Amino acid sequence: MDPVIQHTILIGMAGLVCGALLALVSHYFAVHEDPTVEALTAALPGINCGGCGYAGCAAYAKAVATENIGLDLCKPGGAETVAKMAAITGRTASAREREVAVVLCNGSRERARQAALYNGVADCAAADLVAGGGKSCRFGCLGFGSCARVCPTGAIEIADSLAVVHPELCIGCGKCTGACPRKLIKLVPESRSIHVLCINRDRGPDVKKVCDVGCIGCTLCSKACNNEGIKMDGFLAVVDYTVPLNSPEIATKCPTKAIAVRPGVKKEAAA
Amino acid sequence: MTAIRAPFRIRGGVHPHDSKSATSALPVETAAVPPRLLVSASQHLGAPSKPVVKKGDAVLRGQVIAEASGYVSSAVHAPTSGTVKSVTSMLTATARHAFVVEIEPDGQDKWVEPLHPMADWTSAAPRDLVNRIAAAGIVGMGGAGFPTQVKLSPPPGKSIDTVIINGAECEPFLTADHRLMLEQSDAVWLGARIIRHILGASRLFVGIEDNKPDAIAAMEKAMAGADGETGVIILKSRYPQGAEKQLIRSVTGREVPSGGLPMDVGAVVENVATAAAVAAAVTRGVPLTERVITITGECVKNPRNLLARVGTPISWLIEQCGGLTGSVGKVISGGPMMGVALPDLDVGANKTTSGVLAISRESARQFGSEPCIACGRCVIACPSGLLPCTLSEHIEAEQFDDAERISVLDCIECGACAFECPARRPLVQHMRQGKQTVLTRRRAREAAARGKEERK
Amino acid sequence: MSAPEKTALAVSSSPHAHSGASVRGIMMDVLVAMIPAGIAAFMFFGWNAIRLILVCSATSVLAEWATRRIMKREAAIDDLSAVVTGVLLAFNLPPSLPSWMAAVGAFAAVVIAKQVYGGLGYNVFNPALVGRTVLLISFPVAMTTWTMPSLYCAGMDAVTTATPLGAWKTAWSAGAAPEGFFAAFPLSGLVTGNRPGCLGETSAIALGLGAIYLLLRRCIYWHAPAGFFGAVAVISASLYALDPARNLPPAYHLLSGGLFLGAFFMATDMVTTPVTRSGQLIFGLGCGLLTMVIRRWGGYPEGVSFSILIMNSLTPLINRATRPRVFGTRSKLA
Amino acid sequence: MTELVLLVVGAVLVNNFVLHRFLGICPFLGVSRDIPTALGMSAAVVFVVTCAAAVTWPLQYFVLERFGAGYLQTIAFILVIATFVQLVELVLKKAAPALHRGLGIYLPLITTNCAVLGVTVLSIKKGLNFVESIFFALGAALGFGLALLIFTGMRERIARAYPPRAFQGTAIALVTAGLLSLAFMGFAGLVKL
Repeated sequence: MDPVIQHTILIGMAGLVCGALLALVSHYFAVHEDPTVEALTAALPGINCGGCGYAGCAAYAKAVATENIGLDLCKPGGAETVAKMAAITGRTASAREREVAVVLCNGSRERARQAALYNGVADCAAADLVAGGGKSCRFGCLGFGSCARVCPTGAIEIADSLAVVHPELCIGCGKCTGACPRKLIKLVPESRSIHVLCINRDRGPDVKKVCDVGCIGCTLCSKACNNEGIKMDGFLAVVDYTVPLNSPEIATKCPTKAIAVRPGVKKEAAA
Repeated sequence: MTAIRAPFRIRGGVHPHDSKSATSALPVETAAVPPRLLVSASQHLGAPSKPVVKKGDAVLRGQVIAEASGYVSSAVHAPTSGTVKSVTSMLTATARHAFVVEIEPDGQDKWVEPLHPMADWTSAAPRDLVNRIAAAGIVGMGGAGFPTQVKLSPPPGKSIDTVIINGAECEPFLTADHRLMLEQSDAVWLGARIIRHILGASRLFVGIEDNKPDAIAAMEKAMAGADGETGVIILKSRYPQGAEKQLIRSVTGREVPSGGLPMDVGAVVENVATAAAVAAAVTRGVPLTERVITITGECVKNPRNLLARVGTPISWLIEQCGGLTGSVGKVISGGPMMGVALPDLDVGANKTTSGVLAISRESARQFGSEPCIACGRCVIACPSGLLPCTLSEHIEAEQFDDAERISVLDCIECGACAFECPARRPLVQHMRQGKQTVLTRRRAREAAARGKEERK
Repeated sequence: MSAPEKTALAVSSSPHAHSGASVRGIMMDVLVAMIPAGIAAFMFFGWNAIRLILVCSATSVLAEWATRRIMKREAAIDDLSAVVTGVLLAFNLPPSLPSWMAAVGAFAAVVIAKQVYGGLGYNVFNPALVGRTVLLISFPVAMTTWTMPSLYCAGMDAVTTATPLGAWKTAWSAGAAPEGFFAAFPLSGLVTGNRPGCLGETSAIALGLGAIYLLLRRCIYWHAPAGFFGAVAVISASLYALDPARNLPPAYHLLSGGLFLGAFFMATDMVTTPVTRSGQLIFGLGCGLLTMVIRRWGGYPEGVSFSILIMNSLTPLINRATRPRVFGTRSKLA
Repeated sequence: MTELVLLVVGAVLVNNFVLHRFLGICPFLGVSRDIPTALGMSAAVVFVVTCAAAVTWPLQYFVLERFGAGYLQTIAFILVIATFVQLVELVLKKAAPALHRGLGIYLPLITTNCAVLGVTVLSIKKGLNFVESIFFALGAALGFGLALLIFTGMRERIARAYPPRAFQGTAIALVTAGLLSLAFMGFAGLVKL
């Protein structure tokens, strides 16, 4: 026989033996995987931000496939992802409005007072443990950027010892809300543009002592909107994000300029 | 019975210069009542007390102004008679905010009502004694401020056989406990016996570091002829000898299990000042409204040991010592190793404030940001057997799971590591950050697990 | 909050006291500890010693300064670590090495072994040893050309010779016992340093003095050197007992080569050795074992530098394995 | 017996496949993130390499050479190695899913791993007998495992290092690997083969 043919048969035989062996093993060691999980994982954005409360996109996909979890938990994915996932699972779901983070403090280095010189770790959680990093206001932003460090999209900028979210970059995963030791960061519907940038619950005079732009509880804003949209909670004005608030001029009412108008990504009307 | 050397030594530890000579020979002087008292409603570990007075109320000394708001909580009493000026959230001597009752003394210093002295405590039921202690608002006066009545009520199943009175005072500079043992050794001893009686313990020791021979002698004298297994235990002067777990090990050889409490090894530790307060509360019916505070440091003109009312502003205390001199860098509430740097001096002293320390800008420890050079000195210094250098690197890199794996939660924040660190790394701050983050994450994990359970 | 704030107070985490130790202080102690060996080097090898020490430390400092500048990071030469690296490297070089080669070694030590990792504290390998090894591999002839020591610089004409370990190994690879070995290298010469070898490694007595200083200053602990010497002593004694003709007596293994320099000054380098004392002991034992393996069976006559470098690479694993028992736990394997 | 020990020692220390022959660099750099994964990878390599040697040796001498098909060595060897890797993967996926996930893409990559092919080809080239070739493969795999383990330890440390930007990531890992290989040159001449 021609050696070439002989060798071809030889290698072919070897290949056949190996293939058979593999087939046998794969039969006995087969692992069953749910195809929907894979499809769902593919439908998710895959940035593993953890904003849904699960350890990454795959984990959320698995939860959706097996535990009847809501389809609208993926914030970065938005409506598109919800639609895709609904198609895969055959369930119906509607997307929530996309949310973006906002830092409820406007007390930068010039506007808020510093009680003492802080010397230590440049991290908010660490500084908060040491006399609040020397910052007079016990509610305010420490400005060491712990939130910026966890942000997967780099949407948080630290300017003048104050964290500011760039809403156009924010994907609403909410990682920063957990990173802030002072719980200053809140997720709000992206269409909203009016925010009370202060969470200081002390009385007006005490707020005045520590910060120029804090909420002093004067109630002018809540009165201006008839308690709709902005409500008083003790000595603090709080925006009610469930109620529409369309009057940017309300910001001008605030004597300390604690209310900010920040154009949202989408127009209010689109919400 | 004679004083004996502690059978065990602490692991690791450091030997800072003790700097106690400025005040160790000065008798405790009673400070006048200041024109304004700032009494915190959160002077203890656990749930903050609930203020029960409001602006304009007249209060008498010993009147409850904030009551305990849970099992691990403690009452707060008016330190003198006067008028409540305000009840607001303010900075306290722990450099944290809490509700503070501001009192303007009327100068009468009138006690609230007939007090109830107890003539014969030896036949009293332990439960009654514990209630008296709870009513007197006594907390651990060594620094942590754990409510004493909780410590004295071990849950069923835990039997306490050893009571240790902590007179180690291993923090440099502080001499409050030292002077108390010298001047009120009988009160300390009385309180110690009351505590032993409450717990039904057989053994009662007073642990004192060997750099205070006069205190050892005074306590021995007070304890002469005592019954049962009692004695002064002379401890080797080494920081942190006075840390609770380390003290228990030095005296009994038992190690409190990781994550456990002293009662898990049948021991209870109380500070000497706490013992004296217990004696006063039981035999005289007096609530805790004053304590000995050492005001010292290179920037205090005339360092003193003062018996001051709880709530006395730190700034006023310093004034009583001639004020500050030189370039003040830092004012610390407590000792230099575990004390808290104060951003503001207008804060009231707490029941746990054992000292006020003003140090110059030159000696105020500056933390650097140099990398770890792995010298291993922190490992040798750590009394808990941790690797502070590695932990700090993990925490700096935000690898909290790794930090948890190598036992960051076992850190007692004594500061021995940072004291030794040649790179001046802020090790203790890293540990505190790490501990807090690990605990927060653990709670979040548990909450998530519970949530999952519920969904199922 | 109404305090008149005359001066802003500082707030920082406890502790507020410090021992006063600093990285610079430690490096200073190491430099002081190297003075006796430096004097010995000058006595036995004359101006060559000064030349190499100066070239190496100057290049190290310059390289450190330049790289920090290029990396746009804070200059760190005032911590003196570059000087220590330079002097240690010089101690590890044969006296006749050309200056430019020494400079190459110092550059490799500071830039490749240290600054590329981010500087002092981040390096994995001992910089001086990396410098030496790079030179040994790159310039094998120059790095193994030894000169006879001449006390007090008498007779500056360098006589090429061999180190004790080199002579022993060369002879045995040729298959015969070296003639007159013990007459050529009396033990007294090994103790004082009057023998051929690297600049700073020859004088056991001077290195010992420096080591005592470092031990007293708590800059080094006894564990790593003890392990190193112990392992070398035990292994060499066993080998000698098995075959006295073929193996050097233990005293020669302990006193010749770079063992004193390595054990006291490089196996104790803080950054690249374990942080626990038990780990340091293991580190030393491993160094001793590897040194003896390379000396006895390897191609190189001397294995101290290689063994320390290899153990450097094992340091993270040793650290992991020798974590102390945490207070209140039963076993460290918890 | 002594020769077998020397063979193993030589393959582990002197002619270490990673540090001296620079084979298997891909998993060396890829799977050195944490110690459990590195150990798993090492175990997988030990298994695959040893089995590959055990199968390729008879394949070479009893099949390929008998039929005069020695020129097909590379193809035949890759076939056998690929089969074994698939086998290991299937088993791991079932028996140790966590390890399987940890190894990720690197397990299938052993298929085309030059270290495995290198070992088998080298042992034929050296003219080793069957037992020798198995020990040689074992030594080579252990050497790979040793290097991987050491490197993983260092990797965890250099992960916290602060190199200049240009050196961050793989660059600093390669520098470290180079220095490690420099250190291992000390073993040169230890075993003369």
